[in-house]
Amino acid sequence: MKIYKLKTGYTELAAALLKKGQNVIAPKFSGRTLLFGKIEKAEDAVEPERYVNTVRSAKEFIFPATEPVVEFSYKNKDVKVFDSLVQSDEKIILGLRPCDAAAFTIIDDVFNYEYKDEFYAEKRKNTTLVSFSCEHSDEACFCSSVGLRPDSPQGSDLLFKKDVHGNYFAYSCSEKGEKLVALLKEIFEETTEDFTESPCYEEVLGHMRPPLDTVRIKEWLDKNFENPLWDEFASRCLGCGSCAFLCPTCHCFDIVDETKYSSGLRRKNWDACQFPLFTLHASGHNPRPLQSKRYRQRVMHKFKYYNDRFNKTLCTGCGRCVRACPVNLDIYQVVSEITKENSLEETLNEQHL
Amino acid sequence: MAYGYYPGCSLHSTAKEYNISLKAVCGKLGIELSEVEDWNCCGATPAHTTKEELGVALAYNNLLNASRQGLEDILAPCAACYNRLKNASYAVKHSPEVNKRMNELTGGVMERDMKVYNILEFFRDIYGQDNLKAAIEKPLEGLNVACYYGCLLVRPSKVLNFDDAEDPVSMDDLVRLIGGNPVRWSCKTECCGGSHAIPETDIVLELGRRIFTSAQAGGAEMIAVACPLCQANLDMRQSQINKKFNTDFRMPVVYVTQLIGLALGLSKEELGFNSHFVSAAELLKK
Amino acid sequence: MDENFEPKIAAFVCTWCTYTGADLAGTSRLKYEPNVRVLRLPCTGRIDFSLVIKAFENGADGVLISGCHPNDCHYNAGNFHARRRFAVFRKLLEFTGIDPNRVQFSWVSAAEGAKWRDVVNAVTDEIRKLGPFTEYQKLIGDSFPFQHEASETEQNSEKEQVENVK
Amino acid sequence: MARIGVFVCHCGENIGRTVDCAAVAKRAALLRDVVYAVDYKYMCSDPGQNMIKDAIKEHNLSGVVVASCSPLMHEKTFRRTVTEAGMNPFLCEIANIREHCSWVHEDKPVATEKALDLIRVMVEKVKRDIPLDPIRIPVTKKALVIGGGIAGIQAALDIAEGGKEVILVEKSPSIGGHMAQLSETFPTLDCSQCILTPKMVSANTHKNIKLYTYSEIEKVSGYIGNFNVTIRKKARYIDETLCTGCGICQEKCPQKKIPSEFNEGLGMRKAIYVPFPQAVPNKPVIDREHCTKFINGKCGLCEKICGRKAVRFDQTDSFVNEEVGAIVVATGYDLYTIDKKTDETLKGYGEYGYGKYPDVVSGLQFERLVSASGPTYGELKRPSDGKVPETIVFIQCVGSRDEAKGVSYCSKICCMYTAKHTMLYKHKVHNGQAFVFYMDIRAGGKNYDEFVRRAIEEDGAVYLRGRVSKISEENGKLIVKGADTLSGAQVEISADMVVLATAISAQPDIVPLAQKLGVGYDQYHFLSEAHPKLRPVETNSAGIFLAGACQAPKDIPEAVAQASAAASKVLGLFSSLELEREPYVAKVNESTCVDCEFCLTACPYNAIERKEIKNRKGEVIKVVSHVNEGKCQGCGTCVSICRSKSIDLAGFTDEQVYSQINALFV
Amino acid sequence: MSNDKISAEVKKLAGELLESGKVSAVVGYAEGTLKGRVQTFIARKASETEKFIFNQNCANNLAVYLTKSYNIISAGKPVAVFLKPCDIKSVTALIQEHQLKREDIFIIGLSCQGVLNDSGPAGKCRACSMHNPQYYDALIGGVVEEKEPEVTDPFARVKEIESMTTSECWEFWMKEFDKCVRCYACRQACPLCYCEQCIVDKTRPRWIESSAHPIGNLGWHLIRAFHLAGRCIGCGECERVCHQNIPLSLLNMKMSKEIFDLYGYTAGMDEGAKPPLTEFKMEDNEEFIR
Repeated sequence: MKIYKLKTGYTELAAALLKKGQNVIAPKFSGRTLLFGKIEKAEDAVEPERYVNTVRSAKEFIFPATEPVVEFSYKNKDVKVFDSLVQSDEKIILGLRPCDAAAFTIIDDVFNYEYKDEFYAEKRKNTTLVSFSCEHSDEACFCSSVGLRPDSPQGSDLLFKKDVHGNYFAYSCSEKGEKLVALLKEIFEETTEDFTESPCYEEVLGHMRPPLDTVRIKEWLDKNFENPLWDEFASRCLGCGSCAFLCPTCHCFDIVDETKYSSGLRRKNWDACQFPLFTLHASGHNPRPLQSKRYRQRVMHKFKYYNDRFNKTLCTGCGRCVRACPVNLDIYQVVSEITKENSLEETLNEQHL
Repeated sequence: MAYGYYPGCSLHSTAKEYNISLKAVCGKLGIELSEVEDWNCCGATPAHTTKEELGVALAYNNLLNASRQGLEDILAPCAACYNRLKNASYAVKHSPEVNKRMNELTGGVMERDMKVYNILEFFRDIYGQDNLKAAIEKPLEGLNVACYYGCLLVRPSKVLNFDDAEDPVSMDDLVRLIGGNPVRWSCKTECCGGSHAIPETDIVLELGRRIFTSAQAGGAEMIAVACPLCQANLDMRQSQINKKFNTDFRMPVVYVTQLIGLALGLSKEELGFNSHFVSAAELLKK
Repeated sequence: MDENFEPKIAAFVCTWCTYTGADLAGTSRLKYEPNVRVLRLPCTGRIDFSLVIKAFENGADGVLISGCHPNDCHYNAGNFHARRRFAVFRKLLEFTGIDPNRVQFSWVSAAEGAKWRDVVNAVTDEIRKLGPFTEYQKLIGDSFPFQHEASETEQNSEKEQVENVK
Repeated sequence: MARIGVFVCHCGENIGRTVDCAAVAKRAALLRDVVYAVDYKYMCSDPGQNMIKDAIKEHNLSGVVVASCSPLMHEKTFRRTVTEAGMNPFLCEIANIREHCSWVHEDKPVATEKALDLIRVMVEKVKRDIPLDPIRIPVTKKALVIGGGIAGIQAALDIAEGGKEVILVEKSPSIGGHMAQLSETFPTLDCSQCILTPKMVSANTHKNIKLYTYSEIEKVSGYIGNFNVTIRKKARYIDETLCTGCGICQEKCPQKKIPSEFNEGLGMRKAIYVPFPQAVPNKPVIDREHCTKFINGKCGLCEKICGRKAVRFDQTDSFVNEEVGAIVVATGYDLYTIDKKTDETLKGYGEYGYGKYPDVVSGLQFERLVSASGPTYGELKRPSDGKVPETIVFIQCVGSRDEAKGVSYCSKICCMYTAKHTMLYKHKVHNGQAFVFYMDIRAGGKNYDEFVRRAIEEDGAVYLRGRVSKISEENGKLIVKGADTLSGAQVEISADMVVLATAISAQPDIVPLAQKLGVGYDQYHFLSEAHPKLRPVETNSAGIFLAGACQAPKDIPEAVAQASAAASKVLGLFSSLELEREPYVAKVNESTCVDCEFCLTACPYNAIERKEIKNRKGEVIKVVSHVNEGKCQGCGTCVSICRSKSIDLAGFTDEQVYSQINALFV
Repeated sequence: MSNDKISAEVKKLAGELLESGKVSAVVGYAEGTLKGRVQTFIARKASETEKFIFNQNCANNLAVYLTKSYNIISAGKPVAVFLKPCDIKSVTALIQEHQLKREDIFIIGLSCQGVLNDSGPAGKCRACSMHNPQYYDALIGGVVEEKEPEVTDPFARVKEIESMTTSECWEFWMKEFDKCVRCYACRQACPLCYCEQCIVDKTRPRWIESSAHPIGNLGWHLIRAFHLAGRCIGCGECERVCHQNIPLSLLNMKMSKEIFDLYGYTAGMDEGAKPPLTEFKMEDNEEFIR
């Protein structure tokens, strides 16, 4: 891992990239909403010190909300199918938070499991992730509970940190990162200074919610597919897709065909396990007929199933679901309860023994 | 609130007993009349037979004056005045071109739609029959009256539209209300000869004869009118008719306001009964 | 604007009045603009506002809804319901930036063949003046980015085939 | 997979001239799911229909599109054709390339393109057609006839004779209607009551007829074959079962100054009365408004005197419900109100002095004056002084054909009855002279013109073509001033009596009834027939028929003819066990319906009901909307109102419309 | 009355209701995990009622939990629910649309001084002139004085959009709709979006594309707005829950304004009224009809 000092500020970095003709995606305001978007002018890119995180994660640039996968047409009794619609331009995502960068490393597993999702893979390959360590957190952040930190390098091609004077230092974590530094060599200089243990990030860490015990959580989940607690948690869930659609690691999708008279597209669309439609069978039967079962699925998937299969927790603690939930159904709070419950059970078990 | 009052020339001259009796009645009933300031001739028949536009403009100017004065409605006791004012109001309301032309001619724009009433309409719809009935002190005790409307009061029906043009009943109702007995007769809306009174006396005499004949056949003791011209033609020419046709009509022709006044307990003097050619005095002794 | 622009207009009409009125226009050999494609429904009451959205999504430049005059409805009241529905829906379209003149409404009775002709001509004219509904068509293009679009339309190739057959 | 056949008709030159039918067929063959397409000169001809039938079999077609004239023209024809080839009729659709294309466009390429578009859209529809079966609904074989005039009586008798039960409802105390008031009838001069009374009696005694007099329709619900009618029986204050019709009560009643409705105000009646001697039923009613007992509690003489104790002062209106399968409306007419001017739009004829001069009477009053059962027992005496009139002026078109003061239509019967009046007059007063002012003489009908000629030539009526401007009274005479436009002279006739042939107008209270029945009416409130030429007896509400002058002015033969026609329609309807209807009805998807009941509110036919879905234990687990197929007429308003798209309309389903829109512009 | 005092009152009342067995559950608010945010909370035991609070952060319209899919209402016993004056309009509308029976719920009416959102008083509250519940079974917080709303024209925002040109309107909305990811939080939070199967989830035919592309998004927002026309009572939940900050209330308000102007109808005021788009008057406006 090489370390480079950035000789300029953030805006100049964005400007330099644009000048080199790069396709730059960075947080910018769309009305009142901070979202990742294509940057036309460097000034539009909001400096990382001005935000905790974007409303939506960056996953949509690699796994879009809707994406054509197959095109078909009908002409004079002749049906044609075009099934390689992979479209991917090289792009740089700037201003990412470590939690969002890390998310890609988590879902890489599932998109490459058994079948390699070419739509995902191609974009992932063509995208350079440039993250900035967090200078602030808010009440919803809990990355430290899932093994991350405000300055975790997982997933980043280039990770920026700041020294006490406000200078940016880039940690190149991959070839793509190196390539980017090389492209902008006039504003980077290699250095040996290391900010891995920067006290500033320790302070951010200190303000975060206390870490969770993911092992205990999983232990409880292993045993409690059926538990009245699920009803208690989920009775107030409205069943919207806010949590899933904002989550950087939620990766479920639906396949729909959209047809015009003589042509059509098969599309891959985001889907959310909180929707009743998610599991509705053509027969009319729904194996997850109640919101409690759907909510259980969400927690199970994040803290157990994904762990069972890939040995990872499907959560980066970015806090988006906590912030967006209309009824403040806080996943951190839910798994904390689980941990308490688990301890209680253990205590009881011990007493029985 | 004061009602606008447009007396017109007749009520200041030949028909002054109409004016006197109306004012006396209004005074008794507490109806406040506010004479339209600077009123001019309504144009009567000569104006519009000369030029339609002139006929409308003369009347329109009066409406305009009244509206400037802040009045909302005008009582026009003379049938000809009523007819002309109502006609002007109708014309400007129904034709934007006429309206525009009138604004040009008179140099004024009317701010609101002026309502024009005749005496019958006034007591029926504005003052109200119930109110009038309540104020009656000396009902007419079955006086047989032929209610004579003449032509200008009810025609053209499209414009005036306050009573049936062919068989009007508003005066009959009024007379019945004040205790009189309106007789059934056929000449309610026949022509009295109108403005032929001077140039074509013969016609007027013949028309008058018919009216008197019918009234007499109907059992009338007097004729009630609401038009100065009708009153003049029938009252003034009655002796000539008698002479020419060798008849012996002695039928007082009185204004309906005079009858109302009597019913309200006003004296004959207060109501101008002294200025008729055919005196009603004998009849009213009863 | 393209001088030769010919608008595509979808017409949703009721069977009993407007469709019959349009039949009468035909029987009377009245001539009118060919831009309108009529879809027959039992009653204007059946015409859901979604049909209008769908017509736009399929490239219509304008929509015409037509049914029986008030009190003439074969079903007593369907047209009254439609009248309310579209009075409000037009306001929504306008609010979201869709020219409400792209959605026209008329009463054409079974006896009004000439009125049908006039309505079709007037509506065609008005939509023609408004020009192609490029805003909506851009949305269609953005949403359906056909890469392998059979570039020439079906009709063209049909023509070719017909030529070949000949 | 759909297998659609497209059949393009040239309609001779009608389509072929502007649409290249052959090219259209060739291109249609290339449309998705079209397996066969062909063009032919006349698809509706036998060979054309056979082509369709053969193709269905040969190509195993699953649906047929005929591109031809309007579906309103030949949809039935082609649906029958496909049925003959074993296909469900509702799998055949028509693309209208004649009325909507070839006849209205001139440019051949443009018309050809449009024709293909229309076909493509219908192919998309037919692919999604599902086989439907006509709906069968049971029929209650009992009819309701509203109105007991000659039309209603005739309809009731015909239906009853056909072996079906009839309920006859009449609002006045007796049946008979206006015909009972007439003295003689044109053109034969039969005595009106002589020919009517036997029919009235049969209507009362027929085993299949149930008579409700002094009754009105309160409420109507249901639909063809299955109407439910509530009838209000107004209180007669007489127990009809006890009353024998002896008439002693009427004789003794001290209230005797009440103008008789039957005599058009020319005679008086009592407060307890039978409207006329031949009334059916011959049972009196008490006129509550004029009865002393009701006014101040005194009297009660009738109650005391009635031997059967049939008088019931405490009686109230009662209601009966009747299930019927068809309804005949025969509510008749009223006379234009010349004197009352209740209606702002009718200006009246003040110059004729009707209501002022007692000797100016209406035609119907004249009928009473010359009727043997009238107030003068048939002796013609004028109302004012009982003098026999030596001169009568008849004025026609009083109100009719006069938009300024009356109505624009011709009342149709006045020319004839005025001629009749002049004859009746001449026959009664031999030295009398009748004058008739007329606009035109309209005497179309069997023996009608001959009848008018007779009035003029044999009975010496003087016909003056012109209008009357004024009637005045002078010395007990009526001075009629008018114009004789043929001679160009002003005429003045000194008459003893004037008879006004007033216009016929609709019943004043017909509108609420029409609304209860769901029957349309015109600007003059005459009820609307389904089609002026081809369905003159039907209304647009299935199962409801019209008879007599409620539809338009009619004379007796016409009214009777229409009544019999309505009766035969009813009997036709009753001849089948079940009714068949096009199956275009709405259907609810009970799994997604959430019972917001918007469709219930919006349905113009009250065809949507709440339905409870129960589990096996009988507990209600869900409430949904349910369409009553018998009531649903298939307008589809509910489909548009339903947010969750839980209702669909057979024949015009969401999927069909959706795919049709998709195929509109390609 | 202070927040603490009101919270104490609701705790007490909720406790009593559950204790006495008068209700089977109480739906209310509890302390949230984020500043300015509260949780919705359903208590079924008296012991849980300690959690209940009420303060200016209690923006959620709890009437949504009364719809059938939540299955909270079971036969026999009513469910108690905290409702602010505007939330009660939703209840009125739900009763009007046969989704709820009045006797199945026990309304804990809360007089309300307005709720807060991220940037201060919520927009709807600034134009609110109904601070006391229309009806209730128990009233918490006493009757407060009705005061003139700060914003006198509730449709001011709507009028701003109306004053823009057609193409400006189009641009404005396309930019807003572009952000939509079709999470349907707007639908799920709306008490009146109670359909078991939303039209957007229907596939045969698919009237609205479910994809988050411009056509799908425009279709969804038009249909959502129109399906609520004459029904939306203006609780503003759709806009509040939209994390993309799409001004959804504007569309609903526009519909309310038109329905009022055209038919004089205001939603949520009368449970016996016929919904305006299910009925008609002979004299309805038809200026737009040829």
